[in-house]
Amino acid sequence: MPELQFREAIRQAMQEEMRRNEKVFLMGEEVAEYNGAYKVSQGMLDEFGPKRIIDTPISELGFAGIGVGAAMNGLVPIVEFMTFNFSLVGVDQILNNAAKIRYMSGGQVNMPIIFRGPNAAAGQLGATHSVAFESFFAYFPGLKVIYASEPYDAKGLLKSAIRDGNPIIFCESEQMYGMKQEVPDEEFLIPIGKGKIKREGSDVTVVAHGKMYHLAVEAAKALAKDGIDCEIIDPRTIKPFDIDLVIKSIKKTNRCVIVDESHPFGGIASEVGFLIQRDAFDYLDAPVQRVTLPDVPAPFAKNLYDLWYPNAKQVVDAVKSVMYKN
Amino acid sequence: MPELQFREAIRQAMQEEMRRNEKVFLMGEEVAEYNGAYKVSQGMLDEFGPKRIIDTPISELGFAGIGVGAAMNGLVPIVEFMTFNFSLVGVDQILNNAAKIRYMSGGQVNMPIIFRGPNAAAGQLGATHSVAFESFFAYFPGLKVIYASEPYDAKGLLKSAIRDGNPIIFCESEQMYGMKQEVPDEEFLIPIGKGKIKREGSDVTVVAHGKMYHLAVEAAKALAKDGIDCEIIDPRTIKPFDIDLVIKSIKKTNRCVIVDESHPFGGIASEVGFLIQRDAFDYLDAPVQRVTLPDVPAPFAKNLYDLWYPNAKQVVDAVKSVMYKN
Amino acid sequence: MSKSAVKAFTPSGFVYKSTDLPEATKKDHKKLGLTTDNVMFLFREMFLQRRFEERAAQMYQKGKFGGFLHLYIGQEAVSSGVNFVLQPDDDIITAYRDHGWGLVRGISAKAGMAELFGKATGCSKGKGGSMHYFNAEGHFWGGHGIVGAHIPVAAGLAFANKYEENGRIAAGFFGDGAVDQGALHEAFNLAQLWKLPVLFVVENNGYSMGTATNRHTATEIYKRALGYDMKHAIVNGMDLFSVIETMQEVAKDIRENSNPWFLEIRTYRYRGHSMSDPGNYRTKEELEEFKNNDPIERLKTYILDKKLAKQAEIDAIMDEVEKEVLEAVDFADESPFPESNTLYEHIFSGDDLVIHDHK
Amino acid sequence: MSKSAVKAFTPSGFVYKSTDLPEATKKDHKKLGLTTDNVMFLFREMFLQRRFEERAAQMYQKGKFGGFLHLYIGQEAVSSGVNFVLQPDDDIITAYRDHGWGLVRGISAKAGMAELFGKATGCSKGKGGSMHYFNAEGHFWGGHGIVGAHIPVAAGLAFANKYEENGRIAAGFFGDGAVDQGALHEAFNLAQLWKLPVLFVVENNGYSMGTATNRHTATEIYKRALGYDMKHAIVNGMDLFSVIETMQEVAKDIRENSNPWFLEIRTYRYRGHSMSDPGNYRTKEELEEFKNNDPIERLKTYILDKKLAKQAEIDAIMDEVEKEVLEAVDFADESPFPESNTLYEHIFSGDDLVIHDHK
Ligand SMILES: Cc1ncc(C[n+]2csc(CCOP(=O)(O)OP(=O)(O)O)c2C)c(N)n1
Ligand SMILES: Cc1ncc(C[n+]2csc(CCOP(=O)(O)OP(=O)(O)O)c2C)c(N)n1
Ligand SMILES: [Mg+2]
Ligand SMILES: [Mg+2]
Repeated sequence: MPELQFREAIRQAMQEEMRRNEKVFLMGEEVAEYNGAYKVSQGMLDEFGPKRIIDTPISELGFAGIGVGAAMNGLVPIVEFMTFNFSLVGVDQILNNAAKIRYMSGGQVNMPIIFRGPNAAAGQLGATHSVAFESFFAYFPGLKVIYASEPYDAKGLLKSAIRDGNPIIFCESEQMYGMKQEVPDEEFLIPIGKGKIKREGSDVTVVAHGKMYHLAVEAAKALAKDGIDCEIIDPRTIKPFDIDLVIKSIKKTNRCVIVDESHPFGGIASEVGFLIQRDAFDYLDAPVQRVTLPDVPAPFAKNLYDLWYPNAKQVVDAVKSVMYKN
Repeated sequence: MPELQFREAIRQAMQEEMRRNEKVFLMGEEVAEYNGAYKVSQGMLDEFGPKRIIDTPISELGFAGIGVGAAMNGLVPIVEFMTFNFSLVGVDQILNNAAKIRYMSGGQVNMPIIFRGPNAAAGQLGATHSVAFESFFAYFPGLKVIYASEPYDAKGLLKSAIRDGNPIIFCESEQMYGMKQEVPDEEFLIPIGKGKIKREGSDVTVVAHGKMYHLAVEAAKALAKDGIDCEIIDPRTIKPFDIDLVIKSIKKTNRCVIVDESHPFGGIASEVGFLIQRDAFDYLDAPVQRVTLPDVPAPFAKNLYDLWYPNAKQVVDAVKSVMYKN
Repeated sequence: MSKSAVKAFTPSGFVYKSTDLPEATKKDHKKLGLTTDNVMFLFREMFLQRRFEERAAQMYQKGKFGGFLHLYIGQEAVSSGVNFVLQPDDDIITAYRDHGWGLVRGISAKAGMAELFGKATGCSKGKGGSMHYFNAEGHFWGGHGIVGAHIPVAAGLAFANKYEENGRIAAGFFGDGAVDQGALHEAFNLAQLWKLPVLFVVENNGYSMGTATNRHTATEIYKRALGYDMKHAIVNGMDLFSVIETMQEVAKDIRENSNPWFLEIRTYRYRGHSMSDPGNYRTKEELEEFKNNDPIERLKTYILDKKLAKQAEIDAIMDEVEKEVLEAVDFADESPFPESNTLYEHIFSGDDLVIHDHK
Repeated sequence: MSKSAVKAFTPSGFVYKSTDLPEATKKDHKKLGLTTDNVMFLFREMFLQRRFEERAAQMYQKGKFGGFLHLYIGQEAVSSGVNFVLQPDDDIITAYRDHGWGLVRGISAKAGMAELFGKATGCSKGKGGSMHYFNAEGHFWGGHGIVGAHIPVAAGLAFANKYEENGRIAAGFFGDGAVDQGALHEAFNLAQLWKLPVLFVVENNGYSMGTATNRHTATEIYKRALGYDMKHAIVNGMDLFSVIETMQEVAKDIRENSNPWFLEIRTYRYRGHSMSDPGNYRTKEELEEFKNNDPIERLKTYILDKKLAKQAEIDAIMDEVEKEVLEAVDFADESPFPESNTLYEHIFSGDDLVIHDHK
């Protein structure tokens, strides 16, 4: 099986779907002639031409809105944000238009549109360039939210997303674009809304998505040395969230840590933690713990950034605390 | 003590602070000559003149940004959104500028600015006009978020907010503007970040803010007839959230229901519920339950709207469920 | 600061002439290529919009339904004139003042009234209400409540048409208040840069809620087009033939050359912004002046002057419309509310019920 | 759709002349009211910006610091020319390409370099980095990373000055890419409507990242002003005296009349958008053409031609600047990182540590 970088997996998903369906097109800043700010769309202008791979001005509100109108009128736009931080200037189009028009029209209007791009912190880029947006979008009914942690999942989920026919937020990570994994040549899809147990374990359930999944893996390795056996669940889709899978796991392990690169207030960890205590109360041997960013904007200085960003040690400590081993 | 409507309490807070500090001004759509879309600013143009009570175009991004610049340069803007739903077209100014500039400047720049206006559903106004935004804003470090349920609190908190010197989201409710309460003539302030036990009780802690506080009161009355004694906590401030007060109460009652007119995913209820299970795990006799909107956009039809919006019956049921009485 | 700097910000004071009408066209209906039937049809259509809304307002006051109700009364020549020139499969999108647009775009008085009442038989199944009329089959894309936010969506409809090379054009309508939104600027730049076959129309009715046009927007609105070298014109929106005349030229040009246009159509709303607005911000004289230019009355006079029909025929049409509207009211009143389970429908396409934490 | 409708959207192809320079002014420094000292000061200031960034780029490549680094090299006549004319208490705000602006506005080379290194001694205490230089005391309000979002903030700074009647004006600088943001439109309308004493300046350096100006924005940028009847001008930004000449007129007018201006200053960035950009989207010839117009070289030649100073004096200045920059590098390198607890500081003013769920 060929090894693909994360960016290549995303690119392949778009290419395959664009070959399959003429109505799919990609637009965003620097996606065409520059081949993508992070080279995700490299070569796509050559293959599909300027009608389907479209450089936009820095007009997130404008081109998100054009995407919405194009989707209503029968196309399947993939709208790339250079990062989701920049979606804020156009976010009304997503939250009020893409998410709600189908409902308000009584189901007459379809809204097959993907908004994708890098999400969350990516090093010392400062406070305005480092926000994790998955819970922000998940709050709003009418959107599906995906944040894959590995190339294989990313490819299968993005293909499903493009075929889903609904507004989808597809989060990537600048820092994961170079990460490699074997991805089969044959076509495959991964269903939206299904999490995956990526490491079986008996002592504690660790729920971690996106970049945090890799922290969880690192922590699980360290913990294994101490004889603590983690089960790692990667939800892959944030919304709809596969809570059943998590609850089932907790019924086995009776303990849970959620790792979430969001700020704490109302992040994924708080939602999932809430559901767990409500739906698995009698199975929990310890409170659900979370590892998140602090409630602090991203600092620039390297030392402060490292302090700010979640690390495997914090996951290890949280696991130990739910095991009452510290 | 004079009885004041909610809108009058807010107006008085602004008037008193504007008399006290020349740098405070109010701007927003229809706040001046029209006397406010909901008559909150009635008479203020007459008292303070067009330099300090300023009608704006429908340019939420523009005037929120002007507010930010004015605050940086020494003024204290009160920026009214006709409702917080409309803040979405200008929300980048709040989330990236108001909330972060002080931090990014290493504390050089102050940001004394209030964003206020009606929040959450207000009847059959449809999907784009009915969103509760308090958890949305609370997610972002750098903002304080207030949502009072009664005129007295609203007045005291808004006065504190105007003096606080930081960016503040102050949520009101179109449907509560006419609600009356006795409010003292003498000046008073209510500290930001302090919740209040508004009904003492021994059986279950009900946490409810904004309009939901009134549902909680209604439910508590009904429950009292069944011999169930609710303690009602109105957090008043959403962020910083007075979790200590809630935890203390739960250590007494051992049960908790959170009533929240947000959508469920990552709303106030999930955050507070998460913290409770984590910090009062050993005191909980039942899982924390929540009453929220469903994860559905606001429908227009009256019958659907009534089905959609939280009601006291749901609170009663949730309380009974944590009491294992149903 | 020198003395010339005024001490306040938004221009203030009471009386404004909110907007000036350009001259109406001198051409008669034949010069414009309209048959007598066309004229009679348009009269009926405009009058239907008028009576529909007058009855809707009554029903609202009777408490038959809730929510907002924004009446289009006074502006009917815009919807009828524009729609007459456009092809039925051209795409139209507008703001929340959308009843007239819905009616000219294939929503029946019954389905329209039922939507106001929030009934299952409404044009948006009771989900949208007054602000969110939709008729996707009729290429009518709403009914939108966030001021200005549908302007880029209009460009997106046009984008799809250009992408599909299907020869259709898209037209987006918005109020003078929406002109001040960033969305307009981004849509204008993109439309001009990408040569989208889109018509942007501001229905400048003199007021954004209680704020007169010159209190909320700098200079003349049509001038916004200059910033992008966009083709543009000003139109007398109280005169049906003037709307039609300009639209004929504009629609042809857009279809042939795939480039955007910006029209400032000047008009007037007779009623308050919504039902709760007493309209104290304007003078009776101004209102009277515009009512003297009423598009329906003008057309009626024209029909009689030109002897296209007799008074009796006109009366018959009006009676018929009256009946249609009253039937619509009964229909709406008697229609069922949406089933409870529809609360959870229409969020996503597809079979699964994908609702978070739904039991 | 007719054949004349092109099949693609954004104009594509490889080579663009990204922007054309207007003629430079013919006036000499005396006509502009500058002394020899002024000229020498400005030469030094421009050269400091240049050398500061050249060294910064070296340090970045050496791995001395991370994050983004956007160099202003080539555009120094804009910052120096504008700042020279403005009063020290006039307010300035710019985008993320902000080093030059910080240096002309009182941030020392040391504090600037230390900020790049993320050190406690940096001009934003290491919290902001390259994109977020601040010097509030020097009326320099940043350094902003969201494209276009600081344009309304510039209007807000001006709003405060008008409100306070303090005679100060505010100036906001942004790239050609930012012109396409809705924020510009809303700020322009409000500034014109409210007669704010604000100067909006686009530093049109020909590219928004890899996209040539005419591939991202319709028509000529200065024309945006026409949409609001705003005063405007085009300026040769490679020529210091041209910037000064226009700024003298403009600053005076804004101060006297409290009205906004929009300047399109045409300039060029020699380096890539950021350190990771190889700049393949432009030709070597274009780059050379602009480098032949280098503002610092031009001024040096002018100084020598007019005999305002000898080569040796110029060399001395350059050596001094070089030393200043190298000292700044050492200073930055040796400065301590911010204390760990400062992670939690500077979020809110006031005594309490108001951080959610912080133990
Ligand atoms: C972004 C946004 N801000 C504010 C509002 C509230 N609002 C609804 S309509 C309106 C006035 C709009 O006036 P105009 O665009 O002239 O349209 P008209 O009502 O005259 O048809 C306002 C302020 C809104 N719906 N959306
Ligand atoms: C709203 C937003 N969208 C996208 C970006 C990413 N981005 C940063 S700089 C830039 C190009 C800006 O070009 P221009 O305004 O011409 O300024 P220049 O870099 O030439 O100084 C882009 C796309 C951003 N920071 N903010
Ligand atoms: Mg209007
Ligand atoms: Mg540029």
